[in-house]
Amino acid sequence: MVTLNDRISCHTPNQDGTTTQEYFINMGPQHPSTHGVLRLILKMDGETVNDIIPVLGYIHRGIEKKAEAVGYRQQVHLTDRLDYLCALMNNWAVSAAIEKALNLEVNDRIQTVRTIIAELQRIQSHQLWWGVFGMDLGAFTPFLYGFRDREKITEIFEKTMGARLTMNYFQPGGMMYDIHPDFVKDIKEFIKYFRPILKEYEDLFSGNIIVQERLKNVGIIDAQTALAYGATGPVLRASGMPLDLRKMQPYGAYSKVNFTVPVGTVGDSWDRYQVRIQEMYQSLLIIEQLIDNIPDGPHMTMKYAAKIKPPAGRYYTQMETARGIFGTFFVSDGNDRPYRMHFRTPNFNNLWSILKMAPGGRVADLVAILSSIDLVVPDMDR
Amino acid sequence: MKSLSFYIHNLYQNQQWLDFILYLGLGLILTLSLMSVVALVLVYAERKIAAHFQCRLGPMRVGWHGTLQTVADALKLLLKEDLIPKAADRFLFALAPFLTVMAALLSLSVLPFSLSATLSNMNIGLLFLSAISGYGVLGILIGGWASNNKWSLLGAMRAGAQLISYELSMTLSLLSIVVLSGSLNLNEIIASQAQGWWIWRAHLVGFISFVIYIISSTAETNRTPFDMAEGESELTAGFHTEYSGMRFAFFFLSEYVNLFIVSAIGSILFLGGWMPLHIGEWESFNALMDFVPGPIWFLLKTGALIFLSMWFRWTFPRLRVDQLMRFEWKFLLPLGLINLFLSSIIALGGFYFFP
Amino acid sequence: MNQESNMSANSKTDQSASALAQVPIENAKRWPDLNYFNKIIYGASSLAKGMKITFGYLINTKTVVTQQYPENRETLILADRVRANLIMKHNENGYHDCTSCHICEGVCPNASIHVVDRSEPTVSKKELGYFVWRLDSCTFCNLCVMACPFSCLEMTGQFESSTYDQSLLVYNLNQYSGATQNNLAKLADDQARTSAIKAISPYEGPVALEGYHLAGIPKEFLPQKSDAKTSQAREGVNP
Amino acid sequence: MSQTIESFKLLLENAFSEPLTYLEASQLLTIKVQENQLFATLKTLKETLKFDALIDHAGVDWPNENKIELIYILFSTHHNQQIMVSADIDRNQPTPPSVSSLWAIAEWQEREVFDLLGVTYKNHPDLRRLFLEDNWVGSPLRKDYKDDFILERPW
Repeated sequence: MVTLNDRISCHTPNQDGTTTQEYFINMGPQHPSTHGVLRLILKMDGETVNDIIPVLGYIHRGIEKKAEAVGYRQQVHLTDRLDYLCALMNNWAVSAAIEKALNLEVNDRIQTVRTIIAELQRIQSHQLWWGVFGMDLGAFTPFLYGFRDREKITEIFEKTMGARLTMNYFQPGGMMYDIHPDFVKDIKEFIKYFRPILKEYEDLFSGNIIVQERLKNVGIIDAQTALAYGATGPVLRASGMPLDLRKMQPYGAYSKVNFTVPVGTVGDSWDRYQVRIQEMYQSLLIIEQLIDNIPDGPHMTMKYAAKIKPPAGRYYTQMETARGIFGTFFVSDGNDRPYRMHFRTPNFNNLWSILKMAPGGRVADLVAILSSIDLVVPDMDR
Repeated sequence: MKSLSFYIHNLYQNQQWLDFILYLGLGLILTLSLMSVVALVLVYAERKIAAHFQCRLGPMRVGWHGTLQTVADALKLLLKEDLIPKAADRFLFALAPFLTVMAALLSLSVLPFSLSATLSNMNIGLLFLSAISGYGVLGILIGGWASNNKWSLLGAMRAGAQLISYELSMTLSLLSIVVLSGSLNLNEIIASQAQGWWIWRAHLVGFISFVIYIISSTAETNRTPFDMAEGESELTAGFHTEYSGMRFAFFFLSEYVNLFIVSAIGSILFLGGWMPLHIGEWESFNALMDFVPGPIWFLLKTGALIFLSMWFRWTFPRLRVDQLMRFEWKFLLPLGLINLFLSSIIALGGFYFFP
Repeated sequence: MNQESNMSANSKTDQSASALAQVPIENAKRWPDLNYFNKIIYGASSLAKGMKITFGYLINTKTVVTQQYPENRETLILADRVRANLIMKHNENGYHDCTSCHICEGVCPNASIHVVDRSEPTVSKKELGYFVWRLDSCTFCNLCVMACPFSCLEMTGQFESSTYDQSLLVYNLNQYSGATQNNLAKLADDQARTSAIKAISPYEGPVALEGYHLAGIPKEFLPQKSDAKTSQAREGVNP
Repeated sequence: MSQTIESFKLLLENAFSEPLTYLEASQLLTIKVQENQLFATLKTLKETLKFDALIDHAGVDWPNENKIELIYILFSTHHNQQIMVSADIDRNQPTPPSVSSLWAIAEWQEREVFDLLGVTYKNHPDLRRLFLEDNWVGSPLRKDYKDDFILERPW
């Protein structure tokens, strides 16, 4: 079997005629800007990155194996631990997959509330990303501004769901609780608070000449290459392809709302940055359109049963999370546990486009590119 | 009051060796304690100011509003295990922190806190300072190399390239003040600003010089947006990745002392050092200002520049290494050269305000 | 099969035009590329703008959002749905509604709940003995609370449960340790009933979990469990 | 809506010379192919029918039928259609062709399947373990996988 050592040794530069020597350097698994335990082996020439060998698996928890041992109801809480910044969207994706397998239609109230919460989570995820992005570029202050504003949404979530990060809120058939009585009021307050703050984000960071210089024309990738390398979500949209499942295969209440899909024109780090900033504006728009007319109805359409048994078959459902397409593929053999559960996670597929973006740039560019892809490592390793 | 260096000259001539040794020991103790006080105060100030920039409170637990936090940190660093990597060059690894601290120590010894409170009033004080600041790079380079870590080496190489480049424009901006004031002695430079500070007295030249100095001094002290050598998010910690305990504390200490020194030089050259704020012929105003003693003026001006540096650090992101070089060689250096030329014209023609 | 929902609402009959063309797009804003001198002017002004914002936060101390946790314990307001600790509801007499039906045990995704029955020789019916809850492996997913048919479990916001020893995080939630309720019902005298009830503290030392005490320790280092299920290949029927 | 599927099926059938086998027990439109037809089918799907994204690739182990089922989920941004391709391969010597020449992402999705299910792809540029260590023994997602570190549910 081929090992990592073989892979590296076949890259070792030969000494004939070269004046500078390429060397390998380990970026990660403990490195501040890989945001977790991603390991990149860089082949460098001075400060220039010539090649990247990603090494995964430092936080592989065998969630797919684990999923085979627990029932369908318990799958939801496992997805909290994939992309923990989009925990609710993952919850929704799995719940919707199970609902589809059971041929269960959920009511409008559930769909609307799910959509609002998913968009809030998208903003929340992008806020954190914005903060971390600032930190990766060397500015520590945006990091805390991002977290400060994220806290507002976290508090809204905490009131309704009782948890801050791993909510396990969307269940097959509906939601765990009904929304909190303050839910609508809090969200309206948040929207009022956050619009000026978004403007401030742009003044503080986007317009900054150093940010402009660091991001523009760095890590360019074209749409077809990005798609072939598996990129979805903002990474792909920044290259100019408006692939957004919320528009193309509307689910939830997305068919009822008007919004546009921000796309980039060049496909560099700047576009990936700006697409996410504009997505936050769009998410605010979506929430504003839905928040005033949440339909009435029960919050759970399914009678509680400890064991859910979907009919035997293969099921695949996908949704657009803050980072791209999250797909749930499972095979049921009619039992109360899935025969095979597979998660198509956006981060695992987004990662590989760095192989096209980063070579030729500096280490600092690689850091900016990694941050512009917005990776969550537990989602990659599963 | 005689200046201390005049005193030492006398001592030397009268063969009073005991007094000379006493003077040396006293000077060393004074500088060392000044250094630790400066570092303690600045680390606390930085943490508090950074916290409030970021909507936080900063240290609040140790002492009133966390005032003793840095003391506690220093104690912790003293007690920490001192690790030396197995593959490191042990001698150079141990030497590097001392080199950086020594550079800071030597620079402190020539700073005039007031006309009399100067440890060594050199004729070539400014030259000495710029020479010493160039020597400070050596510690970083040696430390990065001796760690035997590729990230450290990258950081050290960046530091070397950056500090040597920015030394140029820093010296150019210092030179324009030297040309204007006609002296290398720090006290004389301050005395030449009795009628007004160089930052505004020499038309725009002094101000441009000041801007160049602030930028290049931020680069000299390795602070954001020019913290290439440390590059937290890129190089983990750059040249001091492998350092721990007291050796790391020395790097940390010298960083803050260097911040104090460059701000002090800035305040001496551009803001009149210990000279009170005097405005032309306003006798009563000038007399009022003279009530405030010189060291207070000096520390106030230095503090303002330190705050400016902290403000930069907690607002801006970091430049990329090639952009940093381009900025120096394509913008700062030409500007500095033009500025030096203009300042010599002003000096020759004597076109100052209040000549 | 439910294929309709996966097909797009705006799917085309005309297959030649790309589906992407129908998505309403909005181009990402791009600051224009500037020449040397404009860049200097723009750069300086953009830096000043950023510095203005941070300075505003510095001087306005009302913007500080830090909460000083142990000091603000009295004024700390927690949302009422916060899930941080599992309790079993007991009434004023020290009884609970648990019938030891083991549904919570089955629904717990990571085996954090273990229900141990007890029975007295005089009564054939089983009752709840230990209700073992392992906080150290609990993910606070709330499934046990939702599953309980008698609503006798509850998640509370009591979040201060750190200890220096993992084994102290194994709780027995059953506070009732008197005679079995069936026997108790036979006692007519209130005095005798009260003396037969003895409430115990929620924590009664680590409960032995038959070797599966700490996760992650290979089996050969643990005392062997005689009736451990052996892992077998699952027989799936290919649909 | 179902009209769309029907017309799409028509489009599918026109692109292939042989008749297609559909897998009924599936939520998506699923084509069942033989191992030797796998690469050609996927190539036609990509090049003729413009399925430009390989959204997902996974494997399912069926020990009692002695086969491993490979699942390819394709997405066409052009038609806004999804299709699933399922291929059964031998469980003891799983050597399907690699499709990394068609979609670059397949290289790593196949490495994942290789890692967890032990499927050895032919013509793969860099077939190494992805998540597990290089010296790991066995394929964890196979149903008969055993190792000492799996904790059985004690009750």
